[in-house]
Amino acid sequence: MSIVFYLLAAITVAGGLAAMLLKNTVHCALALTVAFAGLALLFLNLDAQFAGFAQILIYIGAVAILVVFAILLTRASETPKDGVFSKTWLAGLAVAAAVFAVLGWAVMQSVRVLPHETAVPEVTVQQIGVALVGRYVLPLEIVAVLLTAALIGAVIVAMHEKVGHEKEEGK
Amino acid sequence: MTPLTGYLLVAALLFSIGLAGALTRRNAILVLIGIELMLNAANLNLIAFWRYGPHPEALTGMMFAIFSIAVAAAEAAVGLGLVIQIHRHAKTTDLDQMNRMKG
Amino acid sequence: MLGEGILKGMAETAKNFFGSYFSAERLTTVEYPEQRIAPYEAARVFPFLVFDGSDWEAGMRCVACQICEKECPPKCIFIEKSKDKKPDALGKQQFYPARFDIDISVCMSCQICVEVCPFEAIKMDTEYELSTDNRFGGLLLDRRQLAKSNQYYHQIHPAEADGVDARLAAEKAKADAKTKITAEAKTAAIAGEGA
Amino acid sequence: MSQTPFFENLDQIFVLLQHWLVSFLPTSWQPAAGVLLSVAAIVCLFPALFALTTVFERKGLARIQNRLGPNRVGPFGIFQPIADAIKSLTKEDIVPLSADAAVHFLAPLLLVITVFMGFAVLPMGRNMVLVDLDAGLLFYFAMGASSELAVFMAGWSSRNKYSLLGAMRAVAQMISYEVPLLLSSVAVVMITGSLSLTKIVEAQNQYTWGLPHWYIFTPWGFAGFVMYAIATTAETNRSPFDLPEGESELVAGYHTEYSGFKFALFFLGEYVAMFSISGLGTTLFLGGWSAPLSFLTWIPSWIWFFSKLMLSIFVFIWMRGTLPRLRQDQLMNFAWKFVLPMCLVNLLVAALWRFMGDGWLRWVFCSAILIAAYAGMGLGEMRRQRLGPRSYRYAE
Repeated sequence: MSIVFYLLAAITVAGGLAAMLLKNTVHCALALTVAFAGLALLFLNLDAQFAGFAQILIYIGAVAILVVFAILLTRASETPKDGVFSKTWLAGLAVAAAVFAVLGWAVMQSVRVLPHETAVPEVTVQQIGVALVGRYVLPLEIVAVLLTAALIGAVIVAMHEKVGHEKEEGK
Repeated sequence: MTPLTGYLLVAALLFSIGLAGALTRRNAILVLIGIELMLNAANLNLIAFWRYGPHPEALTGMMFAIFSIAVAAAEAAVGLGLVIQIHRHAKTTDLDQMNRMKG
Repeated sequence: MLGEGILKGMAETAKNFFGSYFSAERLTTVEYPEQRIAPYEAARVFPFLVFDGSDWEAGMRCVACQICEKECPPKCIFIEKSKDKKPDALGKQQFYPARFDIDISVCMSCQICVEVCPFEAIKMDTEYELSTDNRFGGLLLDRRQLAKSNQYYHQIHPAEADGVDARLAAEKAKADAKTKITAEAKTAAIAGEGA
Repeated sequence: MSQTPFFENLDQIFVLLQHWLVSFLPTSWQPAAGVLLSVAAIVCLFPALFALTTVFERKGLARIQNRLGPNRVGPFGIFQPIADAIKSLTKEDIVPLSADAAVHFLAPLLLVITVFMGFAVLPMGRNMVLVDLDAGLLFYFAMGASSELAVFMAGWSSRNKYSLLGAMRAVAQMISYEVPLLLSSVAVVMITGSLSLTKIVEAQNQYTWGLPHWYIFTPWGFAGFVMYAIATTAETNRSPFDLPEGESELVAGYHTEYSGFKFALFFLGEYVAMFSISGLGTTLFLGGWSAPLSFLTWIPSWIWFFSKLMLSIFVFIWMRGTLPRLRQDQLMNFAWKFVLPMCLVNLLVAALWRFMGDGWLRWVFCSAILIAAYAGMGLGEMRRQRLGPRSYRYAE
C-alpha cells in the first residue's frame, strides 16, 4: 500500500462525498468530476492504462458535461429552499451504512484469501483490441447496438414535442 | 492489508456514498450522479480484481470495466434525457414532488 | 459543387496576401505620424479668426457683433466687446473683441458661426492635431491662438478664400464709392450752402 | 543517404543536450530530471511560439485585408507580444462580485494544464517524445475532452449571461466535433494498428521512389485529413467556427469576465491547443517529423515537425481571414449531417484499403467511394439549401 494509493483514494472519496453533500448542484457535478479523475488515476495506478484514459475520455469528457448540461437545462442550479435532502434521508443513510458495513465486513473477512502483490501484467492496447474483436466480439456488438439505441432513445426522449403541439393547435 | 483489500474498501466506500446520495438527495440529477458513482465503484472493483487476479492476461476484468464504462455512458445519456423531459412535463426535478404516475 | 465557394474565397485572400507584398497600391494604410495625407480643401475641423495684414490685433476682421456667440449651438464661444472703437478693414470705426474664446472641447464643428458671420471674420481650420495634456486650459483657445492670417486662409481653402476676398473687395469698392458720393454730396452741399 | 554524423547530431541535438545536462546529477535522479527538463522545454517553447504566432496572425490577417498590421513595437512589430504581455500582466485582475470565486479561479488553470498535457505524447522529432505511451492517442483525446469542462467552469462561474451562453455554445460545439475528430483519427489507427503516436510516425517514415508514405497521400487519408482539419477548427473555436466567442454577439464568450493574467491564460490556452491539435494532425496525416522527400532526410527531424506545424497554423490564419462565421444551426447540421457521415464512410474505405492489398484497384475503388459519398451528400445538402449560397432580402 503506497502513499500514492492513499492520496488517490482520499481524492476519490472526498470528490464522491462532496458530490453527494454540496448544496449547489453545479458544484456537485464538478466534485463528481474530481471523483472521476481520482478513479481514473486509481486505474492508472492499477496499470490499467487503457481503462484509465477511457475513464477520463468518457466520464470527464462526456458524462460530466452531460450532467452539467442537464443541470442548466432543468434550472437545477438554483438551490431549493426546503433543503436538498429528501424527507426519508435517515432511512436512506441507514441503508447505505448497512450496505457499507456488509461490504466492509466481507472484504475484511477475505483478507486471508486475497492475493498479495503480484507481477505487473504486460497488457498492450493491441491485446485489448484483439480481445475486443476476438473473444469479446459478441458483447462488443451488443454494446454497439445498445449505444445506438441509447443515442436514438435519448434524442427522442429529450426532443421537443413540436409535432404534437402543432397537431393540438391545429385541432 | 493487501493492496487488493485497500482498493476493495475504497470501492465499497464509494459505492455506499453513491447509494446514500441516490437514496437521500431530492434532485433527480443528483440521484443519477449517485448511480454513476456506484457504477464507477463497481468498475474499480473489476479493474482491481483484474490486476491482482490469477490471470491478468485473460483481460476479463478489464473488458468488463470497458463495457461497463460504455454502458454507463448510455445510461447517463438516456437518464439525463428522461430528467430533462420530466422537467419539461412537471416543471420540477424534485423527486419528493414526483409522486404521481399519471401525467 | 460543395466546397467550391470556400476554395474561391481562399484563392482571393491568398491573392490579397501575396499581392500586398508586391504592389504598393493595394495597401491603403497611411502610417500616420510619419506619413500624412494633405487635408482636403473642404475639410473642416474647428473655427479660427481671420486677420488682414501682418498685425493680428489691428487686422482682426471681427467686430465683436456677438452673432456667432448667440448662434453657437453648444455655446462654446465667449466674446467680450471692447469699450473703444478702431477702424476696420473698410475704414469704418468698429468695436473689436477684447476677448474671444472658443472652447474646442465643446465645439461640435457645425460651422454655423461661419455661416452667420457678416464680416467673413470666422472660418474653419483644417488643423487636427490639437491634442494636449491639459484638458481645461489647453483646449480653451483665446483670440491670440485663434487669430490666423488671411494668407493662411488662402493656403488651406484657396478657392473659398478667393471668393471671400473678391466679395470683400467689391464691398470695399462699394463702400469707397459710397463715401466718395457722400463726400461729393457733402462738398456739393457745402458748396451749395456756400453758394 | 547523406546522413553524416554532423547532421545526425544536429537531428538529435536536444536529446543529446538533455542527456548531457542530466549526466551531472546522481543516477537515481536522472530519469526524473530528464522528464522535468523536457517538460520545462515544452512549457517554455510553446508560450514563446504563441507569442510569435499572435503577431504573425495579426500581420497575416492584415495582409489578407491589404493592411500593414502591427509594426510599431520593434522592427516590423516583432516585439508586439512583449508589449501585450506587459500590458496584460500589469492589469487589474477583476473577479465579479457574484462570481463563484473558486471555480472562476480554477477554470483557466485547468484549461492550460489539460492543454499542455497533450504535448506529453506528441513526437516532435526522432526520439523526441516525453512519454511514449502505448495508448498515446487515447491519452491525447482524454486530455482534449477534459478542457471542455474548464470552458464550462469559466462560463458558469462568471455569472454573466454572455459567458454562460458562450460556454454552452463552446461545449456543445466541442462535443459535436469531437466525434468526427475521433473517427477521422480512428482511420489512421486502423491502418497503423497502433494507438502509439511514435509508431504512427514510424509507419509513415518510408519512401517509395523518393516520395513519403504519408497518410494524406492516400484517398482515405486525404478525406480523413480534410475532416480532421474541419473538426480541429471547430474544436479550437477558430473562425469560421468561432461562435463561442463571437465578438459581435457575445462580447467574448466564456472569458468575458476574465481580465489581466487569467485572460492571458485563456488566450494562451487557446493558442497552445491550436498548436497541439495541429501537431497531432501533423503526426497522424502529414508524417510527423519525417521529411517530405527521401533526399531531404538529412535536415533535422524537429525542423520538419515544426515547419509542418507552422504551416497548419498558417492555414488556420488563412481560413480565419477568409471565411465568415457560421450560424449555430448551420454548425450543428454541418457536424452531424455532413462531417460525421463522411467520417463513417471514410472508416469503411480505410478498412477496404487495409484488406484490398497493393495495386491500383484499391486506389480507384476507394477514391470512387469517397467521391461518390462526397458528391451525394454535398449535392443533397445543396438541394436542401442548408449549405447553399444565401440570398439577402434587403441588401443589394
